[in-house]
Amino acid sequence: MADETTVAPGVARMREALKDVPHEPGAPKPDPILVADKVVRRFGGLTAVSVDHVEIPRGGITALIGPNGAGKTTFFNLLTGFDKPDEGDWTFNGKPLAGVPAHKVANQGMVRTFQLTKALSRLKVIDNMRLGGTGQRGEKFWQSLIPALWRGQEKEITERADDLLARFKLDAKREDFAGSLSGGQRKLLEMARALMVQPDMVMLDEPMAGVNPALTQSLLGHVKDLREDGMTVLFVEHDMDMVRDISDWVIVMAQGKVIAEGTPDTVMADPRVIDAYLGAHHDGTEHDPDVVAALEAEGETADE
Amino acid sequence: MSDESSNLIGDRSEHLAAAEGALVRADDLIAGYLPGVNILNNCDLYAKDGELVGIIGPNGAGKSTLLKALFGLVNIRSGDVVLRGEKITNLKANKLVAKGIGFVPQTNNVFGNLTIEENLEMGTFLRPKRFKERFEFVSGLFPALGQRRKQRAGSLSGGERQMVAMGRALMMEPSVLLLDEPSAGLSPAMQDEVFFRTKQINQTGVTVIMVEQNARRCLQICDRGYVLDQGRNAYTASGRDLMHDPKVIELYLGTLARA
Amino acid sequence: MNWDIIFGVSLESLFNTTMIAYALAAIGLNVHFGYTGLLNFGQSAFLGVAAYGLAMTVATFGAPFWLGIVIGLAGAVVLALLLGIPTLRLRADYLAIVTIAAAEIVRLLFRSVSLSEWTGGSDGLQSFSDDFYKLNPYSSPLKIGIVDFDPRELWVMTIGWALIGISLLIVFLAMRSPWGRVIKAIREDEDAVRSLGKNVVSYKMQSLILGGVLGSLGGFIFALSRAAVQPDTYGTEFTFYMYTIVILGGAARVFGPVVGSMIFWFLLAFINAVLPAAITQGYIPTWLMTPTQAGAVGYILVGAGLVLLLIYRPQGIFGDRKEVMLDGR
Amino acid sequence: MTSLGLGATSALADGESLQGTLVNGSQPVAGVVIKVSDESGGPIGQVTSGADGKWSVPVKSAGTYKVDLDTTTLPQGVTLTNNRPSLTLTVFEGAARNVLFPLGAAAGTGEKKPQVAGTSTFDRVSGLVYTGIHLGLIIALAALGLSLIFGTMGLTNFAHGELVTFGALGCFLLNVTIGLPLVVSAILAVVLGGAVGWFQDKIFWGWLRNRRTGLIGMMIISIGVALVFRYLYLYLFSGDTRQYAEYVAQPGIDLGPIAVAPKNLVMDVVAIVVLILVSLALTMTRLGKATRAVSTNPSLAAASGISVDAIIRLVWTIGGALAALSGVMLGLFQGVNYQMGFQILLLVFAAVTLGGLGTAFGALVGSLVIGLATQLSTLWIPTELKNVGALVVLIVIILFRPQGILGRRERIG
Amino acid sequence: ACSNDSDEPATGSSSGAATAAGGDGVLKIGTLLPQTGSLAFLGPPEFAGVKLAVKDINAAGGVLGKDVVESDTDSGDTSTDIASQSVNKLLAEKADVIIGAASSSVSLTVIDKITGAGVVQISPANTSDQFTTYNDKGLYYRTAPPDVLQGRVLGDLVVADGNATVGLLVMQDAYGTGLAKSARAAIESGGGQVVAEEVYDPKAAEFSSEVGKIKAANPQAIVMIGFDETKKIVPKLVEEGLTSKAKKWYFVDGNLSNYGSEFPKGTFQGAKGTLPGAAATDDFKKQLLTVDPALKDYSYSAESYDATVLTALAAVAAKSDAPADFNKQLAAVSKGGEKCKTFKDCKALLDAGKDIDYDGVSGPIEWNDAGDPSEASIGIYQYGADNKYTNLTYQSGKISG
Ligand SMILES: Nc1ncnc2c1ncn2[C@@H]1O[C@H](COP(=O)(O)OP(=O)(O)OP(=O)(O)O)[C@@H](O)[C@H]1O
Ligand SMILES: Nc1ncnc2c1ncn2[C@@H]1O[C@H](COP(=O)(O)OP(=O)(O)OP(=O)(O)O)[C@@H](O)[C@H]1O
Ligand SMILES: [Mg+2]
Ligand SMILES: [Mg+2]
Repeated sequence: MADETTVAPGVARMREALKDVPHEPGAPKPDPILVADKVVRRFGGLTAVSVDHVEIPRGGITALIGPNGAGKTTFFNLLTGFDKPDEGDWTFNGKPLAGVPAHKVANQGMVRTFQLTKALSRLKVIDNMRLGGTGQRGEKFWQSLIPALWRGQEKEITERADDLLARFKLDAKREDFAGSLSGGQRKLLEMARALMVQPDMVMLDEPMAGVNPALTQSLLGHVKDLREDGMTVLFVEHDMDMVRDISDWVIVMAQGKVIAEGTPDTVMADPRVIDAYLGAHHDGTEHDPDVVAALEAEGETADE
Repeated sequence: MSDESSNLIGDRSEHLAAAEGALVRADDLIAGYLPGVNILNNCDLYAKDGELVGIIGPNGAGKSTLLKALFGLVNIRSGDVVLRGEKITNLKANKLVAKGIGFVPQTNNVFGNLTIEENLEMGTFLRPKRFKERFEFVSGLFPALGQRRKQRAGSLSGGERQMVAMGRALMMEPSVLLLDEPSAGLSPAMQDEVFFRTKQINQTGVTVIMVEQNARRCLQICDRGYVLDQGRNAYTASGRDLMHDPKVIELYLGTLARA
Repeated sequence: MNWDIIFGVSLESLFNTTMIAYALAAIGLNVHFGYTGLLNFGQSAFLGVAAYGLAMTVATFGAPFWLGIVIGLAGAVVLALLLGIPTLRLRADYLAIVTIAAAEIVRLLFRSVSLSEWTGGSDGLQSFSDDFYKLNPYSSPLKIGIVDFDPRELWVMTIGWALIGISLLIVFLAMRSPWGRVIKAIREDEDAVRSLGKNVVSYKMQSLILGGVLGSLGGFIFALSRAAVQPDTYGTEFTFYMYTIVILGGAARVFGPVVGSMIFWFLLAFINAVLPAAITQGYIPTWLMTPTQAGAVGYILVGAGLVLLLIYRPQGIFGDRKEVMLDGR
Repeated sequence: MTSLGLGATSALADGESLQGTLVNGSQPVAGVVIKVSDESGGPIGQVTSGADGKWSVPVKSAGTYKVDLDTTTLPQGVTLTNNRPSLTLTVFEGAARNVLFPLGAAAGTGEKKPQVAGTSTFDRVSGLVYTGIHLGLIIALAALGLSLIFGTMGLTNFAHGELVTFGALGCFLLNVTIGLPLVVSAILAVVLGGAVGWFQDKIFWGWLRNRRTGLIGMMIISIGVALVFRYLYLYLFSGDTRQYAEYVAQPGIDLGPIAVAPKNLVMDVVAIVVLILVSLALTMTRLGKATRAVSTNPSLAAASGISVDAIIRLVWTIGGALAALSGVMLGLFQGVNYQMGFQILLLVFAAVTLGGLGTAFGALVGSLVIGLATQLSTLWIPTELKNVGALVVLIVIILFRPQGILGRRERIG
Repeated sequence: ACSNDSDEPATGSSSGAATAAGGDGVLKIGTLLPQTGSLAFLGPPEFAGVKLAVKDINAAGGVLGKDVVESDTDSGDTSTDIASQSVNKLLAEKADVIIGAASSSVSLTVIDKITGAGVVQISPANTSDQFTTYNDKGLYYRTAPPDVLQGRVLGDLVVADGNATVGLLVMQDAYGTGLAKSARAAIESGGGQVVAEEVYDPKAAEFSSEVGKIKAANPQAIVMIGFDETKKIVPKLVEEGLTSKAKKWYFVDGNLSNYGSEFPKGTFQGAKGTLPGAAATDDFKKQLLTVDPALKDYSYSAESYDATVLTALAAVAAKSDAPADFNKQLAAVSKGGEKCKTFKDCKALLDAGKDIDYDGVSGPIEWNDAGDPSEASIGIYQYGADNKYTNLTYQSGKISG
């Protein structure tokens, strides 16, 4: 848990903003950046997503948690235009987004990453990064033919990319093809690339699954910095330590529905959440008694 | 192993001595994907019969590559992999399955075009008679799989895929199980389940070698851990020792959970 | 054997109009396939539409030559749009077949009797190139050693090489720019590019048009050098050869198509010159091969050569082996 | 060499004339008056048809003449069936020109008409539907193999047409050159086709896979392989179309609206049985599932104990055998030629794509759609464009179902 | 010309060949005939015709005291670009005449290139009427008569047989549609009626719907204008009951062939066909077999033979192997003078300073200003129960008009 004495301004701001928000599904927030209403997606007989109402607070870090198959990724897909809902509306920054194609969603400032990473294999890592830059003049065909028009901008973008790469411990891989990255490195690239877009809101789908804990920790610092810069973060994660550490607000989904909302502590104490998601040994730091017992037994035999 | 302190594998002779008579062992592996670039550099590893070995390390250290090399999916340029005293270096994967090795890859670990049931059926490809019994066991473990047996794996959620991948390996009843980040993407409850079951399976006599980023949980249950960095194994020691080694904590485990 | 002639013919085919036409077509295809990853198997249709646009404008409707060129280019753009709308949403392999189908439709329409009033049916059209040759500044043939070009050919070659130069410059500039980066990223994973806010369909369409227009230049050269258009020339085999050329040179390499085309035609000309000579000279016994069979054997050798090249140099002349190895499944 | 005569140029010797024979059915019609005049209407001559129905009017020189038949002189109950009693035509230098006045029984005279009018639309549509299905089945045999190979190793095999040709040529060789009965040759050819498939993978494709040759590379290689094979066939077999020794040009038997040669019916039955068996085997059996497993994820398949190479080789064997069967049937249907497989390849590809790449039943469905589309489209468009009909159908369907009829969309994210 | 005597014809030095095409003392015959592609089956007899002619010419002492040299190339078909490659090669080899191509469409793609280089082109098989008016600088000739005459004879034959209704199955290319056009005109003006004209793509996978349409129109006669693919159509006709007994079948030069035992006895019985030129006699066929024992078919072999012989005679008459020179003699040796039928005889006459009129194996061949035979005879043939054809009669006529 964050140290009480050195509360960052962003954290304090969010605490203040979410102070009076009731801890219940669909609770209205003072200044939501994203509001979704009655979003439903069915696959055959299965209703993967059926969200009545949900609001994402602006400028904060919101975690979206829930058991496997709860519909989190599908919900992301719907919000970002990669999939079409059977019904439902949502607005981002006050603008309706339903039916808007994926690239326009991204251009409006809402960028997502993929749970199963999408590295652009035969592009260098640095080019993967540069691709994230928005409003590039050189991306227009006719202007691309005259390098003088885009050189300056390119340099700027490259600097920013190198900065992020260093933070994500990918600087050594700068000139390698992205296809040669390890599983975890791809996750990192995926996230760094999304940040290149400099969106209002970034949606991360299990960004830290498969990332080394030590690195996770330093990256969390970076995410927190994003909050300080006023960016909104919505992320899906199964690592409860991380959720607890950085999120201002937690939304819990199960079987397509939002079943609980609240601050990390309240949500994780919610019996429904424990039941549907966390399981009996919900506290990630605690040892599974069975396992510990087994371990102990094993250790003793080994010691003999 | 003595539980003195983490010993550098640089002391290779000691490690080799300990590896004597191990069920699986890899000696001095050099392997890589692209010509001229070695990912594994003189990597040593062993697992004794019935042992649960964990491998942790930073991203890109070569953990997956090491497992793939053991399983014949990466070309080994020098060094040997030995199973029960028999050299299995660069043997084709399907041959190794017949020898009782099971492998769950980190990515691409389901058959997207096949239903869940068919995915699991592939786990018992070599012993179709066992399918019924094993299927019951696995769907007991992951009820979600049993309920959705006719769904195509390609349409599953990330976590559900992970269950299918793990389930397929469990169908195989291998004597050596290689797991590459089996808990990634699973909900906490499921993660518990996976670690618990892995231990349980191990206790039935199956040798398990698992790569995990959920390092703490992994080290909790394993008999012995390796820390891999830049294609070399930097440390090996009992799981508990590694978990408490300040250097390992700083470099690989992070302090997050104890904040 | 008369090696002067054999090598003369082979050397000429390094620079002649056929090679130029294929090189231009392949430069366009390289934009589609090499850079954007569009498995366009209908490139021949772009050449056909351009050639017929020119030929029909001049020969059928009696309009001036320059208008024919404009209409040919416009035809290529329209074809790109028509082809793009149904196909650009498709997965690569589906796209391949659908573009073959589209190109076949175009060819079959050109050769159909019902439209022969305008297209000349399977005879195609002739006498549309007089205005072009009127501009010919050359009056005497060029002879350098064993290589020999007549003035007509020289004129087409001059224009052709100029077009190659311009095309390469465009491709070179475009592909090392951020535009090219987006194009190459689309080749790798469309969804990822989409998630970063790029309009993938629009980029693909731009690529289709660019490659189509570059290819259509090859169509002009092809038609003008022969002073004739024939529907069947613009069939699938034409496209197959273009692919061969692209891969031979190295996909997604600027100079790949030109060098690929040179090698391809050099080999073809060489084989076709050597074989019959060897038979007439008795180096190849007739029980093995009669002169009538030389054509077939020529193709067998071309096929075998293609296979061997791809096996032993899958990245082509300029390609990067590492890149190709990442491509495995 | 000197004996080449321009021998019996009898017509030349006769000089320019206009002539004809009047018959009703097979009966000559005598006593009919025919007038010949020149272009400007000046009379040249007038004759009456003789007892054998013949008439002839010599003209002095080449030129255009008008010939009139005096319908009033026709016997009772006989009319001019085409209603063209007056013809204008050119006589050329040194040759007689024949003129035809088709005669027939007058309507309403109660005599039976010599011939019924053409077949009804229903008959025609039935005929097209049948041939569509027949063609579809032949395509399906080739398509199933192609789809399987695509499915398991991801190869877009442009040399598949040559496997089809192989079946036809193999059968021809066994049947005509060696003299085995056709049925035996056919079976042997199919076996050989399977062997060629197996062998191709064993010595070539399998080796390429181990070398980690990329899929696009292999696709282009298959173009080269197709060239080699096709022209090898030309080299060995020469360019003309040939027929098997048996069941050639078998007359059709009447099946209501359509006439079908028994051999085609037999082929249809064989094709349907084979197709259903193979497709079922693919979906139901363990091996079939393994095939699909290899197709989605070869390295995971290997990690499940499946021998990927063996599976792919099996698929090549089946694919080769099916393609050979398709070739045997195509050859039996209409003859054997070194390009036959290549000519049908586009339709096969269209079928596979339409059905959904890599799906067994999809290949079947797609083939039938393509077969029917080529045939039925000729109801509206000229037959020379029938492939256009099929290809347009392909494009339109793909427009609405980008993954093919039975294909499935991938999930994103 | 400027080369010295020690030059060996086979190796000819490049310096010696520096002058414009030809004129090096050796008559070089280039062939551009199909070895591959959809007309590949036409290649062997054509090549054999040229070869036999070269053999006969050289046996008779050659031209200008030297042996005539032959160089073979592949014309492919229009779907490959092999023809223009081949022409490049022939031009580089300084061929004085190019015999080819078989397909009118292929000829059209290379005619500018050949005539532009000042080389004579003689096609043994082009029948499209386009060439009559084509601007060929007076260098293009053909020994096959244009379609008009054959179409006319064919149409007349159909009418003479009393067929009031006719169905046409026409291959879709210059040859097919051109011939169909003139046949149709003859049929319709003669009182017959074309009730169905199905133009098909010769590369189609099968021909059921074409036959279906003919069947639907129920004609009395079926005229098949095409090439090798006819063999694919015939079985379908039989299957549909449109046999040679039920309908009258007519064939043309492209598909009139001795089908023999390939088809069941009687399949073709009674069917008729037209073939330009005097038929290759047995003697000629026998001689062809000496140069190509594998020969099965003889289409256009006589025309190829004549094209070669005429070139040689023109060169003898012009006393030069330069195309520009012997081109002036080509028409002259084909008509108006003392008739002779073999190279040997004709050469003897020429050497004696006489004007000659070569009448070839394929017919009288009197070239007009357009380079077309102005006169030709068309043979009419009928199939017997053995599926082989025998001659009924010949029709001769002037082409024009
Ligand atoms: N294309 C599809 N067809 C059928 N079912 C689908 C499809 N896509 C998703 N589903 C189902 O919808 C449910 C929601 O999937 P989703 O991927 O959103 O889950 P998730 O919450 O992201 O889970 P995880 O934490 O495991 O990633 C799952 O049960 C999945 O099987
Ligand atoms: N297919 C490949 N081609 C080339 N290089 C590769 C390939 N796969 C991995 N590498 C490289 O090998 C190194 C080790 O990769 P590996 O996947 O073994 O890492 P890892 O330890 O499993 O990491 P993670 O925890 O992120 O999964 C990385 O630097 C990566 O860039
Ligand atoms: Mg998910
Ligand atoms: Mg890994």
